[in-house]
Amino acid sequence: MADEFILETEGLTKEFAGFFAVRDVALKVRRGSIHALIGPNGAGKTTCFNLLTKFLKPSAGKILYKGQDITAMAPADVARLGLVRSFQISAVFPHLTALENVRVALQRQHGSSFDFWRSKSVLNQFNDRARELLNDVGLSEFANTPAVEMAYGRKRALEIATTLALDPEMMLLDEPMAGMGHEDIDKIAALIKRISAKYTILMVEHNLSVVANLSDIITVLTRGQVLAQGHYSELTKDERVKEAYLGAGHA
Amino acid sequence: MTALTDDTLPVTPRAMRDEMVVFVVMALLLASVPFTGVYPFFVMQALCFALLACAFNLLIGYGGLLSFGHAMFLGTAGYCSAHALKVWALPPELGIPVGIAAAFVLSLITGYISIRRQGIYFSMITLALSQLLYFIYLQAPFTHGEDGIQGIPQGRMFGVFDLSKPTVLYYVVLVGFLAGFLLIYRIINSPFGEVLKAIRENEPRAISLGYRTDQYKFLAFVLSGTLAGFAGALKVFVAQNASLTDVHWSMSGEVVLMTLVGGLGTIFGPVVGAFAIIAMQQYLASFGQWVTVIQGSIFVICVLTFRRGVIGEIAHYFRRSL
Amino acid sequence: MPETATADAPAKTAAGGNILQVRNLEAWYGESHILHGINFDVNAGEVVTLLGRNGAGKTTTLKSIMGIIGKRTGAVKFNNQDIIRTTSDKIARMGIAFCPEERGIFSSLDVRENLLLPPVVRPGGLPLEQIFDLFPNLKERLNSQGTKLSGGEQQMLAIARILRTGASFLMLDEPTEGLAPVIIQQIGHTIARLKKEGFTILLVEQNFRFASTVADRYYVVEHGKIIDGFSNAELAANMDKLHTYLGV
Amino acid sequence: MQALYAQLLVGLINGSFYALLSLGLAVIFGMLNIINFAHGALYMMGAFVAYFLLSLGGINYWWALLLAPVIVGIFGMILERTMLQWLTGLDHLYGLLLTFGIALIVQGVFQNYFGSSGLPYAIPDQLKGGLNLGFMFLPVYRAWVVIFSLVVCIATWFLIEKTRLGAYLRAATENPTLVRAFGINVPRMITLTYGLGVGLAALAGVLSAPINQVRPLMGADLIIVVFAVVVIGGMGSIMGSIITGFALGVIEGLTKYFYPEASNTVVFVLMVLVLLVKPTGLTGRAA
Amino acid sequence: QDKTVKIGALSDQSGLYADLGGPGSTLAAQMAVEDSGLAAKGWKIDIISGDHQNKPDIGTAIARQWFDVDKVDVIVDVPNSGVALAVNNVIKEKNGVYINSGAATSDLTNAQCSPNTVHWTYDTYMLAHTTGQALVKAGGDSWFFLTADYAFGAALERDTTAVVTANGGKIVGGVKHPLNTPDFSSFLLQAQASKAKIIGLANAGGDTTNTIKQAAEFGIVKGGQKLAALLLFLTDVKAIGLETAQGLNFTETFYWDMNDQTRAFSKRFAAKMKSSAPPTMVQAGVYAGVRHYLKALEALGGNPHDGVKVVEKMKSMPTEDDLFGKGEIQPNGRTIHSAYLFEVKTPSESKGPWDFYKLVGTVPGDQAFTPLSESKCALLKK
Ligand SMILES: Nc1ncnc2c1ncn2[C@@H]1O[C@H](COP(=O)(O)OP(=O)(O)OP(=O)(O)O)[C@@H](O)[C@H]1O
Ligand SMILES: Nc1ncnc2c1ncn2[C@@H]1O[C@H](COP(=O)(O)OP(=O)(O)OP(=O)(O)O)[C@@H](O)[C@H]1O
Ligand SMILES: [Mg+2]
Ligand SMILES: [Mg+2]
Repeated sequence: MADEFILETEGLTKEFAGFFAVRDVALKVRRGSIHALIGPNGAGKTTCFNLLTKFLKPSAGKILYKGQDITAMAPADVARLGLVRSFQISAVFPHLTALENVRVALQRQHGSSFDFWRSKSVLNQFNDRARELLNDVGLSEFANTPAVEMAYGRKRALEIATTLALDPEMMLLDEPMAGMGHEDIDKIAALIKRISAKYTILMVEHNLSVVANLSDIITVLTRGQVLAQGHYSELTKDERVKEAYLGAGHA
Repeated sequence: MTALTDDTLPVTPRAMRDEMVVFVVMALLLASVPFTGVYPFFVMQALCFALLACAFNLLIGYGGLLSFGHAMFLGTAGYCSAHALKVWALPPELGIPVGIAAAFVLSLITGYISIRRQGIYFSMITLALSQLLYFIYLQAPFTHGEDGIQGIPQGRMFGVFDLSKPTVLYYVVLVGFLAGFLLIYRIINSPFGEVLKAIRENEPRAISLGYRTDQYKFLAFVLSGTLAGFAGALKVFVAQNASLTDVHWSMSGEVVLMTLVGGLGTIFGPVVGAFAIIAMQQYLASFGQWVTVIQGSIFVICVLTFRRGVIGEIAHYFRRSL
Repeated sequence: MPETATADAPAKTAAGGNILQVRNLEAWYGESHILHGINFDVNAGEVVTLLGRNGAGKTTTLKSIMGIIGKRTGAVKFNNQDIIRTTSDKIARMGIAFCPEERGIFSSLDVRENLLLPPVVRPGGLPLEQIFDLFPNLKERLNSQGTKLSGGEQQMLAIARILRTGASFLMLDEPTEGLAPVIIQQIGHTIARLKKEGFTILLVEQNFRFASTVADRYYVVEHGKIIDGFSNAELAANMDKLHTYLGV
Repeated sequence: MQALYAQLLVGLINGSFYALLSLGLAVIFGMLNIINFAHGALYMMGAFVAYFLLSLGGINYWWALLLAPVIVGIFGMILERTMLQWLTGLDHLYGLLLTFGIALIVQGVFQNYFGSSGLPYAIPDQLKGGLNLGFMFLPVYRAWVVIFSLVVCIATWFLIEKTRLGAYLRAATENPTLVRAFGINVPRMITLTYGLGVGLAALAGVLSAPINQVRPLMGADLIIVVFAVVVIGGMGSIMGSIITGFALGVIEGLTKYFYPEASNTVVFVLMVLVLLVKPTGLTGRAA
Repeated sequence: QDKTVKIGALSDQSGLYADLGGPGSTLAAQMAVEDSGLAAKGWKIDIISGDHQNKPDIGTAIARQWFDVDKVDVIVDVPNSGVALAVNNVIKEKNGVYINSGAATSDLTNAQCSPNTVHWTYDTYMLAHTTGQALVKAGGDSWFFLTADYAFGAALERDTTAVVTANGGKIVGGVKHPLNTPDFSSFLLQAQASKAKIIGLANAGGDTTNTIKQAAEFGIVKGGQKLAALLLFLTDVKAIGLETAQGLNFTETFYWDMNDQTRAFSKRFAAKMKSSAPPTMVQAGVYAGVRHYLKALEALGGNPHDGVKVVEKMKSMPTEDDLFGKGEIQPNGRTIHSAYLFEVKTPSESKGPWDFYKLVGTVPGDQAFTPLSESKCALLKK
C-alpha cells in the first residue's frame, strides 16, 4: 500500500571521494509516525537528511515521497512538496525578528513572494498565525527580538516554529534538542508530540530520553548502513546497538 | 556577506512613518532647489547618480550581492538613449525608454550568467562582464570610441516641455528620480523584498523553506540593472554626452563609494552619498593635483571611522531605520 | 614535536591549591551587560561544572576567563596572577585551553591540520595515539576538510585538539553536545583520566546526568551571577533546589 | 612557427610578472581576507624605491632587489597596524575600499612629486645585452626575470603551504579570536604576512623598473588584470595564482599575435568562462 | 566698456596629461596675463583652474558651472580629445571662447568646428603629416605601425599612411594594440620581423614611452630600424631618459631651446615650476593663445562677453608672439605656425638637464596643417 509509507528510499548511497557516508540505505517512514534515526557520530544521519532534501545528490539509489520519485528534484521544490527540514547547526535569519522569521515561511505558500510592486503590509495578514506559532514554541515574548540576539536554545525553538509555519506534511528534524536546557527540551518534546498528530516526523537525536519517549520506531545507522530497526525497548536489548551506539554502560 | 549590514534594524510601522516623513522633506527640499540659487546642473547630476546608487543599493543592501559592474547598465542605457535621441532623432519620452530597455536586456543576460556565483566571485564576474562591455564600446562605431557621443539634443518632452531650459529639465529629472526612488522603496518593502532579505541572511535556510533563491536574486538583479539604466538615460539629458567614463570600472567603484558613504542598506543613504561625492568632485576640481589624494583620504576616513555611512550612523544613533 | 612527551605530567600547582579565582567578574557584549559579578574558585586537579539555563551566561564566563570578551572587569587570578587584562594568546601560553561550544572547526584546514593547529604550550599533552584511541573516527577522516565532518565528529575534533597542547587547565563548553551516548561515556572516562593525571577542568554542561558523573563541584549561574554552589557529596541534598534552578 | 615560439617565450615573461603580483595578492587575500587594492600602488612604490636607492644613495639594482621589498614591506606593515587591522571580521568590501583609498593617496602623492610620465631606470650592467636564440632576440634581463620570479614563487608557495605558518594563517582568517585563544599572536602574524604580500609586490616593482617606465600609475593599469588572474586561479589559492599567472601571460602573448586587439580583453573573457564552469575559480575554495 | 575677464584653465591636473598641461598650463596662462600688461591699463583679469580628470562629463560639468556660476569668459588648454570635444559643445552653447592647446584631435577645427573655438599648438593631422613627410624624404620609405586601438590611433595611422604613400614610401605592416598595454614585446617582435625601416608609433602617453623603452631593450634601434613617435612631448623624453630615447624622431611646434626669446621665456617659466621644468608645447600654446586673446580684447576696447565676436576678432588679427613666431588663425579656428621635426640627442650630445633635441627639419605652417580645401568645417561654407 503506497499510502502507508510517506517516504521510502531504495539503495540510497552517497560517496565522498571513495568514502561511503551513506551506503545502500532502505528507509521506510510510515505516515503519521515519529521516526527516529539514531547512530554514532558520523554514521551518516545528516548526510541522509541532505540526500532526502536534495541538498546533496545521491550517488545511487532512489527516493520516493508520497509515491513520487523525487530523486532528481531541486531542494526548493522538495520543500514545496511539503518535505521540510531543520538544520543541525541552527539556521535562522539573524537580522530579522522572530516574527519576521516565521512570516517568511508563511509567506511562501501565499504565492505573492515575487510581488515587488505591492506593499509588504499585505504580509500583516500572517501576523496572527506567526504569533500563534511563536507561542507554541514558547517564544511569544520575543516576537520583536532580532534572532541574532537570542540565546542558542531559543534559536532552535524559533527554527522549529519557522518549519511548522510551512505546514509541511513531513518534517525532518536534525537534532532539534541539541544545546537546549532541560526545560526547553521538555517543551519542545511536548510540541513535537503534539504536532505529530498532524505531521510525519523523521528526527535525528542523541538525547536518548527524548528518543525513547517520542519515537514510534527507530532506525539505527552505523557507518552509513542500517544496523537495526525497531522500538526503543527492543533496541536497548540488541547487543550490536549497545556496542555501536549506546555504550557498554547503558542500563 | 553578513557583516556588511549587521546593523540593519527591523522595520516597524513607526519606522515606516519616519521614512515617509523624511521622504517628503527630501522631495520638498529638492523641489525648491531652482528657487534657492543652488546651481541646478550640479543637483541634476547628483540626482542621476543618486538614482544609480539607490538601484545598486537594492542589490547589495537588500540582496547581499555586491555588483562591481553596475556602470555597464548606466553606460549602456546612456549610449542607447543618446543614439536614439541623436541618430534616430526620437523625442525624449521615447529616448528614455530605449535606454531603459537596453539596460533591461543587458541585465537579463548578465544576470543569467552571474547570478549563480557567490560572494566575491559574483563581484568579479560582474566586473569582468562590464570590462568586456567596456572594450566592446571602445571599439563599436556607434559609441564613437573615446570621443563619445557628443552634443545630444535635449528636445521637447511630449512636445511640450523644453528640456533645454534648465528649470524644466530639472523638474523632469527630479520627477524621474523620485519615481525611481519610490519604486525602489516599494520593492524593498514588498513581499518580494522580505524574501530577498531572508535570502541575504541565510540562503540555505531560505531554500529549505521552499524558495528558489536564484530566481529571487535574478529578479533583484534585473530590477536593479534596469533602474540603473533609467539613471543612465536621465543622465544623458543632463550631461548631453555619453562617454566611456560611464562604463569604466572606476564608475562602478564610485557607485560603491557613494552607497558606502551614505550608508549601505539604508534607504536614504545612497542619495546622501551621491550628493556628497558629486559635491566633493565639484569642489575638489579646483584643488588640482591633490584631488586623488583628498579623495583617497575620504575613502580611508570613511571606512575607518563611520563605516555605517552618514545615514547609517544617524539611523543607528536614533535606533531607527532610514 | 613534543607529542611524545607522555611521561611528564602537566605542571601542577600545590595539590588542592587554588588555581583559578574569579572575583566580581562583569562582562559586556557591546552595550549589553551580561555578567553581573561572577565569583567562584577552582582548585587544582578538580572538575568543576557550571550549570544554568540557556542564556544564563555560562559561555560568557568561560570566554571572559579566556580573554576573548571585549569588555570585562573584575579579577581573574590564574596561579595567583591576575589575567583580567591579559590578551588571549598570553593566557593560552600560561596553560589555559578552551573548547568553544560552537566548536570552531576551520573549514580551510583538513582534519589533521585542525588537530595539529594549537601550538604545544608545554610538555604533557596527550600523544596522538591516545587521542585516536579516544576518537577513532578522527583517524579515519584525517584528510577530509574540517567542516565536512559530521556534527559529532567536529565536536570530537574540537576536544581532541586541545588535549595535545599540554595546557593543564581545560575549559570545555558543552563537550557532549551532539555526541552519541557511547562517545559521551568515553568523554566521561577521558575526563576522569585527565583528572587523575593532574589536569584541572572547568566544564559547562546542559547534560546534567553527564555532569554528575564527572564533576567534583557545581556552580549554578543565573542572570550573569553565581547563585549557588555545592560539592558532589551535597548533590543529593540539593536536588530540589537544582530542580527549581534548572527545571531538571 | 618561429615567430610563435618567440611569442610564447615573451608571454612567459609577462606571465612571471602576473604570477609575482597575483601571488602577493593571493597571499594577502587567502591569508588575511583582504582584497588588497593597494597592491598596484605598492608595486609602483617598489619601483620608485629602487629608483631612489640608485639615484640618491647610489645603491645598485641587486641591493634594491633586497631593500625595496623590505622598505615597502615595512610601509605595508605600518598600514596594516594603523588601518587594516581595524577591519578584521568585516566584509571584504571594507578592506577593498580602504586599500583603494590608500592606493589613491599613494599614487596621488607620487604624482604630485614626480609627475605622471615617470622616471628612467636602467638595466643593470650585468644583465644588459641579449641572447640570439635563432627564432628571437632574448634580452638577458627578461630571461633573468623569468627565472628569478619562478624561484620566488616556489619559495613563497613552500613557506605558506608546507610550513605551519600557512595553517595558522588560514585558520586565523576564519576565526582569529579562536586562533589567538590557542596561544598564537595573531595580530603580529597578520602584520608580518601583509608585509610579505606587499614585499612581493614591491619585488615585482623592482623587477619591472628596468623594463617599464617608473611611473606613479604603472600599477593602477595592471591591478585589474592581476585581480582577474587571482580570481581565475581561485581566490586565495597560492599555487592557483602562480600557475594562472604564467598561463595567462602565455595566452595573452598568443592573443597578441593572432588577434592583438583583444589582448586586453582576453583575460576577462577567460574569467567569465572559468567562473561559469568552475564557480570558485580553477583551484579555489568556496567563498 | 567692461574690463573684467575671467579665464578658466581646464586641464588634467593629476592624470596622464598633468605633466604636459596641468599646473604648468595654469602658470602659462598667468604669465600671459602678466606679460600682457593689461592690469596696468585698468583690466581685471582672474584665472581659475579645474581638473577634468579625463572624464568628459566632469569636464562639461565644470565648464557649464564656470559659465553659469563663475561667469568665465574663456576656457583654455583641455588636453584629452574626448573631453575637449565635449567641452567644445558646451562652450558653443554658452557662447564662450575656447582656446584649446592640449587636445590632439583635428576634429575640433574640422567636422566639429565651432565659431567659438581656436585650436592652438598641434593636431593629429599636423603630427602625421610633418613626421611622415620628413622621414620618407630622409629615406625612411618602409613603415610598420604600432597603433593604439582607438579612434585617435587610427586617425594618426590613417593620416601618416596617406603622407607616406603620397611621398613614395610603402606600409609593410602594422599591429593594433589595446590602450594602456603594459608590455609591448610581442608587438615589437612583430615589428622587428617586418624589417621595416621605420616603426611608426601611432599611440600616446605611457603606451609610447613604454614602447620606446622596450624597443631599446630588444635592440631595435641598434638593429638599424628607426622609431618615429607620432605624438611625443618634452616631458616624455625626460621620463624615458636620453640613453633610451636617443635617435628618436618626432614633431613638435615648440621647443624651449629654439631661440633667445623662447629661452628667456622658458627660464622665467621654469623658475616658477615646482619641478623646474621648461614649458612643453602645450603650455607654450596656452601662453600664446591667452596672449592673443587678450590682444583681441584690447583691440575691442573692452570685454563684450560674446564668444563669437571675440573669436572673430582673434581670427582677424595675425598672431605673433615670442614662442611660436608669426602665424594666423584660419576661419575654421586652426592656428597656423611652423612645425619642427626633432631628433633626440645622444647622452654625450646633451649639455644640460633639459637639452634633448636636435632640429632635423622645419615645415612651414601652411604645409603642416590641414589645407582649408580639405577641411569639412561648416564655418567655411559661408
Ligand atoms: N561533504 C562531505 N565530504 C566528505 N565527507 C563528508 C561530507 N559530508 C559528510 N561527510 C562524512 O560522512 C560521514 C557522515 O556524516 P554525517 O554528517 O551524515 O554524520 P551524522 O550521522 O549526522 O553524525 P552526527 O551525529 O555526528 O551529526 C562523516 O564521517 C563525515 O565526515
Ligand atoms: N554576541 C552576542 N551579542 C549579544 N548578546 C549575546 C551574544 N552572545 C550571547 N549573548 C547574550 O548573552 C547572554 C548569555 O549568553 P551565554 O552564551 O553566555 O549563555 P549560556 O549560559 O552559555 O547559554 P547556552 O546554554 O544557551 O549556551 C544571553 O542572553 C545571550 O542572548
Ligand atoms: Mg549530524
Ligand atoms: Mg553557552
